[in-house]
Amino acid sequence: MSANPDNEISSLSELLTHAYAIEEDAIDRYHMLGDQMEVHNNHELAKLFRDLAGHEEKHAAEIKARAETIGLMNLKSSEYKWPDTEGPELAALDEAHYRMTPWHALQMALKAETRAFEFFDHIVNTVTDPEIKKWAEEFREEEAEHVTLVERLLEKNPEPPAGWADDDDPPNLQE
Amino acid sequence: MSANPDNEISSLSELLTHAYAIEEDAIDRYHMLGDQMEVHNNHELAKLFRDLAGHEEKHAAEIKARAETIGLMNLKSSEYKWPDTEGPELAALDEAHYRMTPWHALQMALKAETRAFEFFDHIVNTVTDPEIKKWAEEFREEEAEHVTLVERLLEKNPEPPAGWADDDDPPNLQE
Amino acid sequence: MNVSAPLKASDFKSDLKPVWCPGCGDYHVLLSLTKALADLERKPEEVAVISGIGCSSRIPAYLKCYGFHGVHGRSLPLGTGLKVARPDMTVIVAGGDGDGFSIGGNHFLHACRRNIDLTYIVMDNRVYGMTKGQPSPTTEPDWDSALSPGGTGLNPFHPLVIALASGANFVARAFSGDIRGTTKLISDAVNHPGFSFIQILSPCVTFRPEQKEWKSAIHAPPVEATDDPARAARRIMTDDGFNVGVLYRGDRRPYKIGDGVEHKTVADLEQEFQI
Amino acid sequence: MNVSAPLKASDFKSDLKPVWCPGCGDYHVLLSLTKALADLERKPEEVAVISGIGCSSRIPAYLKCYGFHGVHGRSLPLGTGLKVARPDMTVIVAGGDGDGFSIGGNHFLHACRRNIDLTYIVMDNRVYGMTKGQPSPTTEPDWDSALSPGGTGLNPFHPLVIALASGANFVARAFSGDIRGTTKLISDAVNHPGFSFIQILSPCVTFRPEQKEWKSAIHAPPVEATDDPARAARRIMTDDGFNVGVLYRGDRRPYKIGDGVEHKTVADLEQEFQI
Repeated sequence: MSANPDNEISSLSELLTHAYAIEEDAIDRYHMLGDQMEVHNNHELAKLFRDLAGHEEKHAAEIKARAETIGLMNLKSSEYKWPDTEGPELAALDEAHYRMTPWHALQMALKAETRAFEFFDHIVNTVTDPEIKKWAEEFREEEAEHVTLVERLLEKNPEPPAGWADDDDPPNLQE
Repeated sequence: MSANPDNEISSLSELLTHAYAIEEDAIDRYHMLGDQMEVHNNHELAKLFRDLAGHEEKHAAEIKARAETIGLMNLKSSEYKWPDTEGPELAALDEAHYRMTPWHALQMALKAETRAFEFFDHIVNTVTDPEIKKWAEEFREEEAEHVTLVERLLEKNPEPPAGWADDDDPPNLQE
Repeated sequence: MNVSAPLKASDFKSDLKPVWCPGCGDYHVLLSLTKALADLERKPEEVAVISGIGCSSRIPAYLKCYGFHGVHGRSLPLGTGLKVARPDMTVIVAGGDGDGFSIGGNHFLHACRRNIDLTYIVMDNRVYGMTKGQPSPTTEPDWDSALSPGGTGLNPFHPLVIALASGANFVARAFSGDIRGTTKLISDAVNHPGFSFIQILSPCVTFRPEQKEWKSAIHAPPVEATDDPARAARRIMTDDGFNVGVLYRGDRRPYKIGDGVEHKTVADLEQEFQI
Repeated sequence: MNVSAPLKASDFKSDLKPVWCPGCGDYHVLLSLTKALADLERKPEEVAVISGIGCSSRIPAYLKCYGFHGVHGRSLPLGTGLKVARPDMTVIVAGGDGDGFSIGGNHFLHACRRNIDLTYIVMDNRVYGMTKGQPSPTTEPDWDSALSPGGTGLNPFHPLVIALASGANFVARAFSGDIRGTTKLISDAVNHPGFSFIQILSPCVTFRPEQKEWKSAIHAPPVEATDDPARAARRIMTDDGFNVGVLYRGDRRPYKIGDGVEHKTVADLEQEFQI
């Protein structure tokens, strides 16, 4: 419920800590979604979420490497300076569906990557420290690449026709 | 909780209805106390309460006879014009004790008869209708006789020494 | 002479002699209940008094009307079932604080929530009298006794507020010794639609003789009963526990008996089994 | 590098894959709970999560800490017993509205009254999800479904007010989708002494898909949390059911573990048996 838009990122370490948290949260969520799809026998989607998680894992490792000398901070959830109620790159778990298609998963990813882009974009446009600004620009660029990547994937995975969720034996059947 | 001191008795029938209710309530209560004493093997007291009830029963019959032509009203509990929260001649049930002595029972009776006397006394002193006043005077006189009777009985049943309630195996022993 | 027509309070008393301790507040409640039934002009065969287990739960035996002395804490399900099956009857459920708030606590919550048209009377003496003085959910945390040395340290709760939060439609507090007031409250509760709850402070002279002092502590509520449950809840949570009268008179929708029950023909039923 | 020292949220997640429906609010609660445990700097061996039966009650299986998946409605007695036996542990009791308010209603009342230092989380989706959609005590009276045609006609009750009236010491409402807010509320509840109760609105996407709209209905409470239970009760009974945050933070005396327990020698005990 609380948003801290004016709460400026004030060190490189803090910036890296936020960048790393974005990746970690995304990894956790994509794996959570992967688990869900496996449990519900939607193996195509499970693989897609594992791939997305793998992508974020690589990204997280890069950030960790960069933080080698600067160090990451140990922040509590409430100490992060997210512009919104959530970490910006989180896939919206409540949009998941047991019969979802790659198009749905990619829409979730697109939204998450766009929010991550906007998070760094906001820092670029508001931060005063030139070094933080420079690094934020780099992260913004990476997120822009992710957005492009997801958009390309969406070209190959168009929106399914209506009725994609139809089920002859739906779980909500009351008998 | 509600008291209606200004709510004047306005007919002979109403006066008789109150007088009769006083006796009926007293009969019910004395029998209730008699039952209690029988259940708790206090037979001396049981007999005393039955005697007191018998006394009131005679009195009630007299009132009923008097009401032969005038008639009694059918009042709900809340329609009676008692000066206090209760009917005036009620023995205070909460003062009962399984080892109570005749002195205690007569104290209860004395209090009840005195309150009944005061009820009619109040009517005598406040009512405007001369006939109601005359009948109230008669009831007051009868109650005065009852008070005298109980006082005489009290002379023969003096206050017991302290320790009258002592019990080697009290009901409230927690073990 | 027209004394023959309506029944009197004593017509609702059975011939059984109560085994309550002399001085017990429950004798007063018995008197008030019989007076209320006379005032309500009910006939014995139109009334059922249902109870659980405990001293006060013996009350059906002492009444001349239908009665059921049920199992511990289960008086409200019995009363609910009876009222649903026989909506024409006046159903009064009665018992104590141990029976009603401890083992029966969940039935209390859900009976309030269902808001069936019955009256629930709890004779609250803040102790298990019948089993020799264990603390109940309304016992003070520092009540010291052989069975709770130094007191339980547990907070008593607010049954009247729990009733309000759960959906009861009429909430009142009474004092057993105030027979006239209690008689009126019982009549009002029976006449009010939906679930009516009266907490009657009824002293236990044997295990809590200090409760005789309640007589001088009680007083009328400083304000009229409200129809706003939130306001009633706030008042009750801040009062001294001794204001006696109607505290809430609501217009919550009572459970309509027969709701959801469709009277179907055999043909209707057959249709349901078509694939 | 100093990332190794404190545990992360993911360190509290077990390897078991949840069987909840994709989209279920309980996934959010699982995330919030693991984040809160990380924020609280607890170690898995210092925490126990106890549940009853139902979808949400599966949560201990998905956590890496001590856990107990108990019987229906009995999570609070289990949690109470554990906390009394092991006061050094952080005890969190979790479950759903069916488990906690229906069969478990009486334990709920009395756990609040005892005010033991533990945290009770109810994931409230106003339906029995696991058993395919029966109405629960918080279901709207007009919720129409195959199992409750036309709705039950029963009023839902106010769990938060029942908690207040029963003696809970910390009362909050959360929304599962607000992970940051829920994480903070869980941390605050665990840190607050005595019995803490959080009602988490957690949508059931399968039987109550309309609850997805809760996301846009929730808002912060208009005022700060109060320490006055009467005021808190009034506010909750008049709010719209969607203000999310701490609603009451009390200083009611928590049950002191060891109260009334005297440590006696054999000689002391022998003396008690002298006549």
